[in-house]
Amino acid sequence: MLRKTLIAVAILAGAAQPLLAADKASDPKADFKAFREYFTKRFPKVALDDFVNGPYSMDAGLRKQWEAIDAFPPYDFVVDKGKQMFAAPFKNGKTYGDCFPNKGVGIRQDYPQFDAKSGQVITLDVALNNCREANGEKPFDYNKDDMAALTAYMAFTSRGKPMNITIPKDPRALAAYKKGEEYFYTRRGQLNFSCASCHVQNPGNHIRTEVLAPALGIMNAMPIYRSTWGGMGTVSRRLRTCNSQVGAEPLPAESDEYRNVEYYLSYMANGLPISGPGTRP
Amino acid sequence: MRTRTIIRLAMVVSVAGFAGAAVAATADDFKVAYAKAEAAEKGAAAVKNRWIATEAALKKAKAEADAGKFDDAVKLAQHAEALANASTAQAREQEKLWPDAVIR
Amino acid sequence: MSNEFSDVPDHTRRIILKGAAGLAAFGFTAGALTSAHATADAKAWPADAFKQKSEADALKALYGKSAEASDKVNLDAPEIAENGAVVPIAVATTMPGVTGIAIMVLENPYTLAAAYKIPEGTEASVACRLKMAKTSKVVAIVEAGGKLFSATKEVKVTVGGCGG
Amino acid sequence: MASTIRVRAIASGDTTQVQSLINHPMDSGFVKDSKGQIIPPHHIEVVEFEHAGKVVFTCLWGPAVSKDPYVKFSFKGGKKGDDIKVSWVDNKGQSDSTVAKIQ
Repeated sequence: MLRKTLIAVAILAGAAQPLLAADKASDPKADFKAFREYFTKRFPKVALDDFVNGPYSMDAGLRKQWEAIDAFPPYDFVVDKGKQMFAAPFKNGKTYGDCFPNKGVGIRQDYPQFDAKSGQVITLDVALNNCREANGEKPFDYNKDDMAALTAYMAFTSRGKPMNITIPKDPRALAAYKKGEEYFYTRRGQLNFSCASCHVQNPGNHIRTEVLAPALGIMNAMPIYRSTWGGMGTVSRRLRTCNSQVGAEPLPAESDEYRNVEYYLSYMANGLPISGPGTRP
Repeated sequence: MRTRTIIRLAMVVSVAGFAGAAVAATADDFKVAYAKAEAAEKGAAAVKNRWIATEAALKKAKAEADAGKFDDAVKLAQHAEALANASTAQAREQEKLWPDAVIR
Repeated sequence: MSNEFSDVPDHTRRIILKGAAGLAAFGFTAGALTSAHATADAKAWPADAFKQKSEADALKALYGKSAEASDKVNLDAPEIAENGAVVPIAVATTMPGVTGIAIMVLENPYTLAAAYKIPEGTEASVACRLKMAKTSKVVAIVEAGGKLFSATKEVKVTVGGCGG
Repeated sequence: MASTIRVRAIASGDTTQVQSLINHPMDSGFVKDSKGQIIPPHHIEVVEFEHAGKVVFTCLWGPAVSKDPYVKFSFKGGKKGDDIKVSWVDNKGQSDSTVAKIQ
């Protein structure tokens, strides 16, 4: 009986299919316009640059607490640690700064990037590990504190700089963008939620105890210091938590899907200021 | 709508999975049931949509079998198989449906 | 009126400006380490008061008396804590002769959370961040002119601050 | 070793506002680690702020004060360029101190 139901579901799913993904040509510029209009129309009282402050742009009570905490934020120590790590030379005498333009200062807004050589999206976290490996150092765990501290410091040096993501004229770059979009809108996990279920359809609403952040500008605050974690966490750590929260097994940190969705969301946030490292409940 | 069906399905499955089975199950029954569940979960992994609940059921099934409780182990394996199939069906369905959700 | 949060008119601008200002502040405490010799006096800690499990007992252990409610005690605490691990609390009063401020969280395992000594010349105003295990009344105590005054506010906690 | 103490002291008129953040776990003694073992209490007990040889503020803290604790207060008499001395001691007898200039 059970099996019959399954088959019935499958047939049902296959039959009623008005739209096909292939029908829609990828047009990041049009996506960008529609995405922005959706949020600004839905939240006319939220200043555009304020979306990067996530749930605090949606809830006055939360905002007041955040402002009190952010006046002297607990992540100060993490940013300082990141600064020291960033300046400390590798065994070969080189530093992280040697791997990046402008010695790595004030460049966080340019990530993720599409890398023509590898044909893949390179996030800041991946670029940092590439830098380590190129200099004979072991890569950091993408979910752990060292990577969080480094990216927190780099974000800090980019505070206020507008997100600046480019999609080069390369079909692979467009494909990565499109894959990111697909990942964002695809429902998954036992709860049958997509990223968009929470961060497009329900920003500002409570889910269990949390106020959901809007998808617009959500990457600008990364990495984030969460009171729940009692520490700074990377983009990978947050994405994996998102997956778990909807009953889906998390993917490996910085897997294609995660890098692509970061690429997509960051492109959507182009022009909005970097606010990372952010604080979140 | 259709997406909801999958969730309901998963619930139905969990109820059905624990009902019935009058005759005591054996280690061989478990092996068969577990192999089927594992195969189904491989399918879910192939579409990058494993569920936490499936992994948990598989793990628990194995633990029950190790403890010699084959009735429970078989039921859990069947439960895991149904969950894995539901997650695969969800992924296949979403391959077609996701563009409907995109902000236009 | 003193309000812990009212001096933040334009947060968006502030957070952007802070990037530069905060960076400049890095390490300005580091060089000063060598000249520091004063050490806080561990004996000043009222161990007994911090072990009490009720407002009355904690007050008795800390000040040896009970408090009366007063609208001159201004307790600023959120209605709903964003996370019980970090709940910003501010206490202030315009009363003269203030010598101490204490904050209690009645539903925490131990009632007394923090106490502050206010010598002459220091304002009767303090802001800090506390952990709350669950939804609870928070009580601010002000010691002024040898008497105790209190203000109470309930803070809802949906995510408890005691981990687990 | 970087200092565990951050201080921002700003003079305005005859009042100096002091904010301080201290790097400390403030373990309450009620939290278990990943292995299910209780993490024993480890928290700051006393913080003292000194200006011109006089204690201007004392914090007495229990385990309910948040991790990386923060405090803000104001006192009269400080001026730009003066030293503010901050020191803390915790329940394990560990301590730290620093001196910062009033801005």
